[in-house]
Amino acid sequence: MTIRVGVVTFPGSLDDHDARRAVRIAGAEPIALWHKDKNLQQVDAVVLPGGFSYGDYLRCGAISRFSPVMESVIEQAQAGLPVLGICNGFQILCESHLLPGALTRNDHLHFICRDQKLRIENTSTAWTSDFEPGQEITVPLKNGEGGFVADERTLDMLEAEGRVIARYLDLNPNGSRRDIAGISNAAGNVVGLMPHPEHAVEPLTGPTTEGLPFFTSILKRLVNA
Amino acid sequence: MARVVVDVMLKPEILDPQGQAVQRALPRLGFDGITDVRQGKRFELELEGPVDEAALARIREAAESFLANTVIEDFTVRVEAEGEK
Amino acid sequence: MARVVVDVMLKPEILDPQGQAVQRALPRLGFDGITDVRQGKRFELELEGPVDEAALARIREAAESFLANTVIEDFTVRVEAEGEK
Amino acid sequence: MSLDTVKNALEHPDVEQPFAELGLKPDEYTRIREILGRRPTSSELAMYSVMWSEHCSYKSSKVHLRQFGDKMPENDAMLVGIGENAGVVDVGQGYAVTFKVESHNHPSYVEPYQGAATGIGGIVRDILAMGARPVAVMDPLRFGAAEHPDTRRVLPGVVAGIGGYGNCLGLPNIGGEIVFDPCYQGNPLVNALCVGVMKHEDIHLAQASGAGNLVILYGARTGGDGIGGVSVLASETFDADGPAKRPAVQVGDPFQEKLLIECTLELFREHLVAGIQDLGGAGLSCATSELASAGSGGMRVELDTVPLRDHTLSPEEILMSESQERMCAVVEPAHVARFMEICDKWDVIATVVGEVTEGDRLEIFWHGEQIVDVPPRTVAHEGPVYERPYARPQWQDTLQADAAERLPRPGTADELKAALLDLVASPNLADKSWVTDQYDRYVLGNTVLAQPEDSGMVRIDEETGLGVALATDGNGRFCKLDPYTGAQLALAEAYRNVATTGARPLAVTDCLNFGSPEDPAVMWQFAETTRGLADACQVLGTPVTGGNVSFYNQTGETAIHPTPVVGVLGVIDDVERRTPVGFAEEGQIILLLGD
Ligand SMILES: Nc1ncnc2c1ncn2[C@@H]1O[C@H](COP(=O)(O)OP(=O)(O)O)[C@@H](O)[C@H]1O
Repeated sequence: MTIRVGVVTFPGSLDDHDARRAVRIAGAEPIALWHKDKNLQQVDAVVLPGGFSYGDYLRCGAISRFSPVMESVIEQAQAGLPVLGICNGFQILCESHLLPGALTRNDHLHFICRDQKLRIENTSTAWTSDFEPGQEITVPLKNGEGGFVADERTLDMLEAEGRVIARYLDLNPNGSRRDIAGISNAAGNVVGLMPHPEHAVEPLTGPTTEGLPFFTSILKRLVNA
Repeated sequence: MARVVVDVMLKPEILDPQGQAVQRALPRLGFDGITDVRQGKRFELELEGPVDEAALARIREAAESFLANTVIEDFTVRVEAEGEK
Repeated sequence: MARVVVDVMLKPEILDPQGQAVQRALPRLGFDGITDVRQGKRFELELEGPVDEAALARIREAAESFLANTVIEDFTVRVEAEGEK
Repeated sequence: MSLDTVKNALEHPDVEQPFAELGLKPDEYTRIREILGRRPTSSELAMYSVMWSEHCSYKSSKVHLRQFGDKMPENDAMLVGIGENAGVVDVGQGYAVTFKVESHNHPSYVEPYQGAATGIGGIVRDILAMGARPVAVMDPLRFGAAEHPDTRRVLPGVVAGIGGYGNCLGLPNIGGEIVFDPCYQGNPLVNALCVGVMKHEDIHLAQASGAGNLVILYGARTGGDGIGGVSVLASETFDADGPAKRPAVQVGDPFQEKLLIECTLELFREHLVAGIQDLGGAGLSCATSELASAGSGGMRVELDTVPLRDHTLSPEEILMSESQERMCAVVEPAHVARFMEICDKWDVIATVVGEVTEGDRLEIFWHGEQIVDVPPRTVAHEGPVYERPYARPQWQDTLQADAAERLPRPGTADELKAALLDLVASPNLADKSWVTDQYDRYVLGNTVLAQPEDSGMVRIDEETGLGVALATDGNGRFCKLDPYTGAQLALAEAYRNVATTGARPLAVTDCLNFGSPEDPAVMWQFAETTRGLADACQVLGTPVTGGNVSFYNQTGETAIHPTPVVGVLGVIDDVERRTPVGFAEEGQIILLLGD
């Protein structure tokens, strides 16, 4: 059976094409979803890609979160549909309150693009099961508003429940609290990640291919389900 | 036509890198005696109809659900007095 | 301690893509009757000393030369009244 | 106040017109009167003045640029040459590539962020208008001394503007330059290059043909951006209160441009576009006159249908507005409904503003009254051409006599060490990642080479691995010493940078940044540079496919160094076989080629 992974295109999405490519390289069938369309076409999982949806003009992800497609994504994510938000997608997930906290302006105030080292902290989520516990990977990071913030109680709760799924190593590129690069919801089906694993799936165009397990994880889980 | 202003500021406990950058720069430019700077957003909304309680309630709702992210931001809504700039 | 607020807005004749994006989104979210939205910046400066004319003059200078880009932005400076938020 | 109609111009022939304030010379104004057989209306005067400006008409450079055509090497790859928005070359496998470098120097000095941002926006629309999907950008930059306070104002804004616009558009930045030299202190150079890819059959041209076809303006609303100059006209047409303030600065909206790109590519895919032109400098004046001039018929435009952001704009100002993120398309009537549907899908405003007519005139109406009636070629393509006097400046000999041999050489180990440290620490040679880290180089997932490589390279076909490589180079100091050789060195360096990646250099674009063409010494530098570049292109077999001339780069009487920035495009059949810089593994043998 082919696993069908939907990739949403919002106006201003930029890495949607790349996310579809990563899904394809991982062995699943990418399905293009349109922001004005509530119908998720019965996909098995959804990726909210990177970019500057609606120009990121009010706050990153703030306008997209109200698009028709998000009504369905929010509803189905709450029912267990695996959803991965990358960069702008992570911001949309926080704005939608599917994930706690918020992403704020980088502490150095600049957009930053670099090859970023991460440690995978939790391999039991829908999107990280193909990693080794504690595995260190390098994938591109590129954002202007990637600093993860939440109040202390929320941060403690995320740590205690193992919901910090990836942490920055060597250098914290944006002032994220507790070096957090990605988190999950309590059920582990919704994951948000600031760095871009979809840009690390081919040796030719990425610094590594260490982003691929994010996409193969979902395949395994769905096939085994 | 009337103008309603929505001010949105980061909550005091949230780090404000932009405000801090401004604060650090001010003494270098020769402006002393400023102990803290916070940077936020100001929205000016022009309303078609009268600014009655109902209109203000709707704008408060828009601020709460949309203009501000209340996880990290506070907001205030006020009618701009005639002639105020 | 006193607070001075500097509001910085794009000049009216300058395109404001941010305000426009908000304005276009509002009706979709069910907020009608808003004919124009402009988005600007709000700076809250905490002063050590008293807010006398000299202090205000210095802040106006800082706004003119630093906080606002007067090629495209206008600004206003005002003392925040006690208790105002 | 009164509208200056064609009828009015005939009835009141002796009105004094502010042509000089608009930058027209007396003989140019006389020529306009000859062409029209009457005085121009104020709208016509506005159009001629912008279109005959140095920037739009190339009136001082044309006679020299002809060499790029006259000396063009035999080259099968060239599909569209100089004269269109950008040149197009065949790169094989049915693909064509279009690329061009342009300047946005003066706006970037006034307002660094927006000036640089709209520079990227403008060149991207040029590439889009050819029918191509833009796939990468580059930014050759020149600033004053690194430690000068004004560089602190200009440089961070320029870099943030290029990043802010390019990152938000989703175009990888695959290279550029940052050069510091005091000669650029009051006049930084912000050049921007874009490259786009299409299939051969998708090439589109800027022409309006087929009477009855409709002219559609789409994208952003028109505001008063960048019309500082025409306010002279506005002040005459407005009442006592005077015109509202008109911004000299344009503000970019990269989100709108991203929508414009996706929308336009979808329009192309469905074959709905008969002719297309982006709106850049000179806005609607340029788009309508160029489309009509290049087509077979005439054009009629109802100017009052143009969607406005500012309702106080006069017709003259609407014609001149440089509001960003707009395009103008010529569409067959049968395709209009579908055209509008696609624009609606992308939330892009689209309006029919006119139609192609049988005649050969460009006619523009304002609420039913005719305000423009001109032969479009005289506006767009047959402007004035100058043979400006040029002469080798006397100081050239003194300059060349002051040779490098006269400089002290490091003699001892310590002196050598100090010299090396000086070099490493010099801003021109130091690591540039503090700039390049602010640019997204990964987006689109096809970037094979970017910083710190000497060339950028992008894959254009995922199946076959076909790709293109691009490098830009230029050295104002070499060109000042000897503009003929300096231009050739710039070309040779970019050519080598492309060749060493494994790509085959194919074609050239150039941005010629110079001082005032009215200065014979500058004009000599320009003449030598173009001659040098044309000769070298002939020898290397790489035609110049397009570019840009930027004159009047000077502070007071002092011109910048003559600075041609040369971009070379190469093709590589399989990007897997590219050669990066740097040693790949231990034990490899190092060879030095050349002497
Ligand atoms: N303004 C710029 N924009 C994008 N890339 C740049 C810019 N300036 C320099 N680069 C890139 O940084 C790298 C190093 O630049 P530079 O030090 O000028 O290299 P080189 O001296 O070898 O030409 C190159 O890959 C170059 O393309």
